[in-house]
Amino acid sequence: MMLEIIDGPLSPKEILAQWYDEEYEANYGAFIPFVGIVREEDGIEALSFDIYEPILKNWFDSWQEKARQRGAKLRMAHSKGDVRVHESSYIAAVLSPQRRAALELIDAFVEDFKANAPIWKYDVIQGERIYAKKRSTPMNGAGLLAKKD
Amino acid sequence: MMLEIIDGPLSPKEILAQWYDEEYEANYGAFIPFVGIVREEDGIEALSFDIYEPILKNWFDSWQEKARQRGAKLRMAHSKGDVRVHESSYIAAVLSPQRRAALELIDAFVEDFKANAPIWKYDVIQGERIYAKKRSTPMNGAGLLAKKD
Amino acid sequence: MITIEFLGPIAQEDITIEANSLQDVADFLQKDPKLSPWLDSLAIAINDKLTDSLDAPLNDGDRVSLLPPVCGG
Amino acid sequence: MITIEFLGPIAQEDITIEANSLQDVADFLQKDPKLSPWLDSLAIAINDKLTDSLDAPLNDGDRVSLLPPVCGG
Repeated sequence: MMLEIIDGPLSPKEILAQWYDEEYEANYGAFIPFVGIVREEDGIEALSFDIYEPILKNWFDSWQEKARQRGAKLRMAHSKGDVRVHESSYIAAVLSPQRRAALELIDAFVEDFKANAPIWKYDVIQGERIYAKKRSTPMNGAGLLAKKD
Repeated sequence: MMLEIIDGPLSPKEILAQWYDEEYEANYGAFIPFVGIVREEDGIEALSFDIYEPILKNWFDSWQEKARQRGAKLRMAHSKGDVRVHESSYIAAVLSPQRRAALELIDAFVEDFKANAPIWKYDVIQGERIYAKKRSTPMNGAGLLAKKD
Repeated sequence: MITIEFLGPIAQEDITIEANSLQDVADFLQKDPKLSPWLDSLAIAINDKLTDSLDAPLNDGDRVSLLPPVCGG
Repeated sequence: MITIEFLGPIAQEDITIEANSLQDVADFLQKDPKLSPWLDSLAIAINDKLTDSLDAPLNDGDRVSLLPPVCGG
């Protein structure tokens, strides 16, 4: 599976090792993982995530196709549920024959992930789960139902 | 040591695991390694590298300072000597509180590395070590001694 | 009948209504004071496919999903 | 006396010459048919510090390093 949804925190060392083992003989010249780690800030104990998997899968598949057209490949793992500070909730990676394509793809993929992957984040503070509204972004095309005739 | 020179191929899984262990509690939100893997192409058996370490160290230190000014940190490992196809010769990584700075730094760092790190590459073909002249780039300021008065 | 599904942080059970297009869904939700403040920021999917047209036709049994602002990672 | 050091793929032993500036080193190397084709593409360091000025003064015991085109990674 190129897209993995995991209950609770990720295990970055195991995931990076597994991806490397599975890909290193495929003649990609560049392997760029992005590892997201929950920062300790604003008094949070953890972050918590909801994911809507059917649309996440469609979103990921369309990116995989973009990567494929450049001879590259994407992998991604994301947590659902709670992830404590200093644990990892998100790992994405690009594999590409060429350095330049790899650097461009990881940047574009991670930015579009933040803007359009159907994942909702909550701060966990004193056991309470609070939607991180201020840090959230309306997806592309949002606001359709607010339009008047 | 944030800059490691290693005889022969790197061990990416061990290096990534070690860096992760050493950094994950430092409250960086993003960890982006770039892993370079020797591609099988043009009949090469291996690549081989010469490194001039004093100037590499100066170059790396100046980048570390640029990263520090953005609250970020760089790490790098590179092989000297021979590295066979499908083995890794180069790993760089950025650690940063913020995603955007991390993505920008890894791109700029890796590109400047290719252009200005004092490392020379040779193709190893049938045991012979051939300078990869066509793929090499004159460093910033090159050509000084060709100038006439 | 179509089903309206509220994803992520919108604390709201599914609603089933008669609707022939997304415009009908919009008209319905704009009347609900608890839901109307969300509408500006919601993306819309029909049967798990995102759409950007209010004229999208709806058929009996369709599922309309409302996706509030996201923040993965 | 200063030492000229040839790094990477230039197959050439160190050379020791009298020179008061990089210009003297340039004049010397431009006369060597084996080395002159490299000059267009060489970066120059004095005592491991890269320099971009031919007027850089040289002192007795200095080491001038010549760095051909690079390709790490």
